[in-house]
Amino acid sequence: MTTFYAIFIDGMIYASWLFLVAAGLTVIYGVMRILNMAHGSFYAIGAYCAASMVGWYFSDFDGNPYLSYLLLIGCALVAGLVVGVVIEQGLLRFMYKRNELLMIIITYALLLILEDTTKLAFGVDPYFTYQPYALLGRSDIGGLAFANYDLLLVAVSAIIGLGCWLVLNRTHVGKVLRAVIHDREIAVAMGVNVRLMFAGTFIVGTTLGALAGALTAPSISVSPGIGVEVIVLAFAVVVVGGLGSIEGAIVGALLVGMTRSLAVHLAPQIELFVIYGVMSLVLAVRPQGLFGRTLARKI
Amino acid sequence: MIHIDRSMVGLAAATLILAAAGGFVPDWLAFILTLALAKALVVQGVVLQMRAGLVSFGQGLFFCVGGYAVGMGGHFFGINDAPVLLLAGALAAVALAAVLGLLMTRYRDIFFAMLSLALSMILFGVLVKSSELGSTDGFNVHPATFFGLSFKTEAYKTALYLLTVLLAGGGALVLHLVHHSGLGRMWEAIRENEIRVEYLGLSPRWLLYANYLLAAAFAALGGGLTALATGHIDPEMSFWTTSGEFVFIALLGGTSHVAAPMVAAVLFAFVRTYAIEFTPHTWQMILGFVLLGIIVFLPKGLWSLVRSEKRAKA
Amino acid sequence: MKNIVQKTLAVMAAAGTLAAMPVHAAENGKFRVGVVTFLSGAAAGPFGVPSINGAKVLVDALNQGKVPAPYNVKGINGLEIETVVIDENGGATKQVEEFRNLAERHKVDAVVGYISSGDCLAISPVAEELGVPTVFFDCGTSRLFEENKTPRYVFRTGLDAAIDNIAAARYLVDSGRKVEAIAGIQQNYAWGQDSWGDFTAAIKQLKPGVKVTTEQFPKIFQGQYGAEISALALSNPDVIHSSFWGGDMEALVLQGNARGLFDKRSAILTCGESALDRFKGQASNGLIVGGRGPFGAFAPKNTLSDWFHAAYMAKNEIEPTYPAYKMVQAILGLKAAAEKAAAGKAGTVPGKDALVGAFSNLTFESVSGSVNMSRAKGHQALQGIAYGEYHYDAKTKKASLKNIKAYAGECVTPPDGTTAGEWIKAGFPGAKCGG
Amino acid sequence: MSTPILQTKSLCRSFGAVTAARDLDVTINPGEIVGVIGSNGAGKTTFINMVTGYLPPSSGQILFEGRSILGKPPRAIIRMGMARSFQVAQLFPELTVLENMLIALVAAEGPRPSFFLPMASAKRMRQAKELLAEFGVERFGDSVVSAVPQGARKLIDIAMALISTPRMLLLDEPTSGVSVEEKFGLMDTVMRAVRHHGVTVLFVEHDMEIVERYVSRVLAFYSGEIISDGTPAQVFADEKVRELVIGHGHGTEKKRNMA
Repeated sequence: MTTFYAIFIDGMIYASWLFLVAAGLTVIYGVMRILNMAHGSFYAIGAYCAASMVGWYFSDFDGNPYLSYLLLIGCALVAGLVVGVVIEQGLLRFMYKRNELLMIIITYALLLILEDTTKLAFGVDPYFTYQPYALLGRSDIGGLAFANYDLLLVAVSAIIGLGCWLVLNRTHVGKVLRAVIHDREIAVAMGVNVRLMFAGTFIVGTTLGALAGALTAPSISVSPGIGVEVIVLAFAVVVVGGLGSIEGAIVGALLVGMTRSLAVHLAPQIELFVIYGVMSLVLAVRPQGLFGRTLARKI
Repeated sequence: MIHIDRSMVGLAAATLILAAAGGFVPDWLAFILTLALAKALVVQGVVLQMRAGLVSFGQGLFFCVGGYAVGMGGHFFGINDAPVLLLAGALAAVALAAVLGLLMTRYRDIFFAMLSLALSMILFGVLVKSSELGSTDGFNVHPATFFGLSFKTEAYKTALYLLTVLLAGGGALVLHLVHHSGLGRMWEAIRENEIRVEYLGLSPRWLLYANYLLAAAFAALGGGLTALATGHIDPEMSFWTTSGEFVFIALLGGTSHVAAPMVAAVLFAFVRTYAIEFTPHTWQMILGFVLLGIIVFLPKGLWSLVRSEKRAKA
Repeated sequence: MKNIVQKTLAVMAAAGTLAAMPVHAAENGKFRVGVVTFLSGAAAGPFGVPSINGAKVLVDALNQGKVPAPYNVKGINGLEIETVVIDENGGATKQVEEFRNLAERHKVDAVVGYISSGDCLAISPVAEELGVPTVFFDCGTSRLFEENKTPRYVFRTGLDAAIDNIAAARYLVDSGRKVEAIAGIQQNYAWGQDSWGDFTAAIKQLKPGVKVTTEQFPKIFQGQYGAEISALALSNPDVIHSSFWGGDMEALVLQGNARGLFDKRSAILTCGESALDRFKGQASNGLIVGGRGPFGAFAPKNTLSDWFHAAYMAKNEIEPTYPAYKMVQAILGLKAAAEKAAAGKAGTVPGKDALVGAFSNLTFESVSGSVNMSRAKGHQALQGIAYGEYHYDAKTKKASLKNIKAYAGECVTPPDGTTAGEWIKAGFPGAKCGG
Repeated sequence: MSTPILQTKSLCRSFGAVTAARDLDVTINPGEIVGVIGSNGAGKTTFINMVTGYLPPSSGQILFEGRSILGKPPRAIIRMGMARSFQVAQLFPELTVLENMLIALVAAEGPRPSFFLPMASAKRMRQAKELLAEFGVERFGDSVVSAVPQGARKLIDIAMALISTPRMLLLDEPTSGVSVEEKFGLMDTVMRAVRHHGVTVLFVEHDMEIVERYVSRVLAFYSGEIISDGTPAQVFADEKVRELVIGHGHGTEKKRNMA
């Protein structure tokens, strides 16, 4: 029975983390049709900024420890904004006419560049900024202890998911965005400022990536290479759910998270294959992902 | 029926020059060229797919199959002849591709890229789990013979270099024919407009299936040669970053000529080696800028330099 | 057609010019050493960078003649040491390529390096083929000398990973802990799989009837261990063993500690030492950590280690961890061997054969005490290893090790001619464990 | 009486709530030149798409020369002797016009092209050039398709369809996107070629002038149904047609992209 609880809660926690990591990726793809390989680098930059600032706050300040959460989120927002603006304005906006596959390669080049840039900026020593993680203590659920920070992450993740959905489906901006998603040319004809929409979307996407990194930073040791590790995971989630769909990312994250949790508890030997297995299975049955749309070509 | 054109004569000449150079160049250079040309074979396959409009982020799958076939042939089956091992690798890859191709030919664009990535990562997972095959550490490949002849250290490297040059050159010649054949041009037609190809009475899936199998065979050959050259194989061959490198080189060269992947692979090897040497901490960044530069300034790859020159003259 | 021929020639010419450029005369009056370690990727922070920093501190001091005796001769045999640093990241194929560059283009006199076991296995035959004296400072695979049975140019001054796990099993049993049910969490690659195999085999020998409750193999660099921690906790073992290293290990300790995983049971981390100063209060007191030999916090106090500790702290303002000590040990071994081979002819580079001849079966002083190259036909260092308990003092904010127990090399190392696996299964025949 | 070349029986197709074809019974005999008229969304293109296997009908029968083609993919139907052109010319935009023709010639030779014999054989080059000349577009031979004017693209599209020597050709708005000055010239060229090859033709057209001038029979579509079938004079005189189809401002100027 406890195992059952554990599978569920562990699955939820992992799924919420996966969603955090994948949200920015799917938003950018949905609107801009860019499968952003550099997404992991935004995650890493967010994690590094947050870890270094929070580490500095705790070592050089004696302030209220709870303020560190604000710092954490603040860092992510600033980092995401700066990186997003620089990359969008400095590079991507000149590339929007290029084909979808070439955009993957462009962002692959970005990934290579950002990996080393992060290393130059933050060094290779790990940042171990545990305070925000340890501060919240733990709760006992069904005889098993869970870190409150992780449980809180589930809520944060749900809020972000809901937020994205509401913006897309219940606001004017969302309506315009959906028009852009549906048909870029018609949207332009209708007077939508697509360039502005793209810039905004990209910045929101990078900020979501940085936020995921910042929120993860307190529970890990932030070191080189963390960005590369999350890319493929995020890809898997997004592809399973359907590229560019927020609902898809939520469902994809839940599916991958729960399956992995099941594997860890019941068959740890197959854990390594779970993610790719789920991805291949879903694609084999439903090539466009669970929530993806197929567009029949008009002739 | 087969018309011998300037490219073919040029390729044959270049192959002979490279082969002859084997006697003069220092060992380390011969080794870099061996690895680069082996890689070029894999990239030929990636280019083959790109000409049909598909980008694979999982060509490492067949590269790895070729490498492991060579390693396992020596370790478990007592086969030690390089040509036999390479052939076995290519056959194994084609057999695997024949199965996977049934699935893969249903996909295009990003879905093809992602599914190919997933499949190669599954092989990676299987190999990591196989402790008999050394898990992530992999294992060393037995020195091979060449058509029954065995060579000592120096001569061995030269023999391998020659074999690689001949396979890379011969492979390029064959592909040159393929690219200009009815089938080869039909792949381009699919990239341009699949629906039209269907309405010309052909099956795009069948055409792409042939493409997938051929690309797999080339990747396996490259993998086998790489395994023989480095004397070691590990699951990294199937990791997605390895496949990413192949795509990188393919873009570097461009898809317009079969010589492009070879030039690009050699150039890539040098850029990387010197980047690692002069800036050991930021070599990836240099590769990143090179890639961006190519995309921005030479969208059709390095070979477009040659092409545009030719057009200007004409 | 002209284009292709021209292109081929141009590329080859360019390659030739580039190639000619960095090759200085090999006899420039310096002793050239290739140093290969992780400068990027996940292994850079915990291993690569401490080791390269250690190398820098030592090489600078050696070149200035500032290292205490017996290493007070300038450089190596009076020759200034020149290093060529290469990033180990990028896989074994690339490393073989770079090794050939080091040997044939840079014409190095020796190579020191390699953390990854896969890289060591791939490099070993190439080093033998090219005849380059090569010192592996860290990689721990048992297969190194099982596959290279007659080593000539390949040496390893670091310890076989089997030793870590045999000693870990001994420490657990010797400290009188409850060891009836054990669980493991290892990174899912060769290192983790081998470590767990050796550890379970050893503990079953020492404590027959021990039960394995769960074995978790998460993907390397996963970073999130929520489900694994639940599974470990639910299986309720007496002991948790992990060979995690680097960021993964730190994340596991942090996440496990936050959930009380280590509260009621013993836990042993074979690579725990490298994060000693980062854990702070996040690792529970009593956590057993190892340092892969008598390195880092386990290093004995002697002139050399005191000097190194101070010099490293002065330059890097952080405690040197075990990878730094291991790198230094490898370079010191190389220096000792080269100087012995030169046989008093100061200012010359000894022949490669003389160098490796002098290196085999050499006993040299190191930051970890005396090192005896007495295994694998004189090519593998025989050294002891120690484990201890982590303790953190919240007042001084300092971490320290308690209940350190050291095991002599003869106690935990399989004799030549038998593999670690066979030796463990046979019940450690011939082990000399003293007291 | 000879077997009709194309016959559909109670052909139906709907997209969600929209009905694009309702109980279509069409019979076309060899040698006929049939025009299909109807406002946008009347189901004309859907009809062509179903008949050539691109869209499966919801129900009904399609017979080509008496044989059912239901469930067959377009490539199989093409090989049976039917061909089509497209509203927006479906060519290979980054290849030259000549290469486009050569590819079609290779395809016409069989479903498994050679992997080593060059596509541009002397024989095919000659055939391709002849065809381009027949359609009056030989001057574009070496241009890349994307650089060729609309009218020429439509001609090339039709020329490619004819390479497979079909017995029936379906033309989807051959003059859409073509300037007023060009359209009659284009249609003259097409019709000359069609008669030369002895092909039965069904073509969808918005332009009543064109229909009147070239066809022997007209089908008028409205909302998925055929409301009139007869000679041009009969159909154009039909009250319903005048009201629902022709009176509807059937202009090409109000072009919308309807599938």
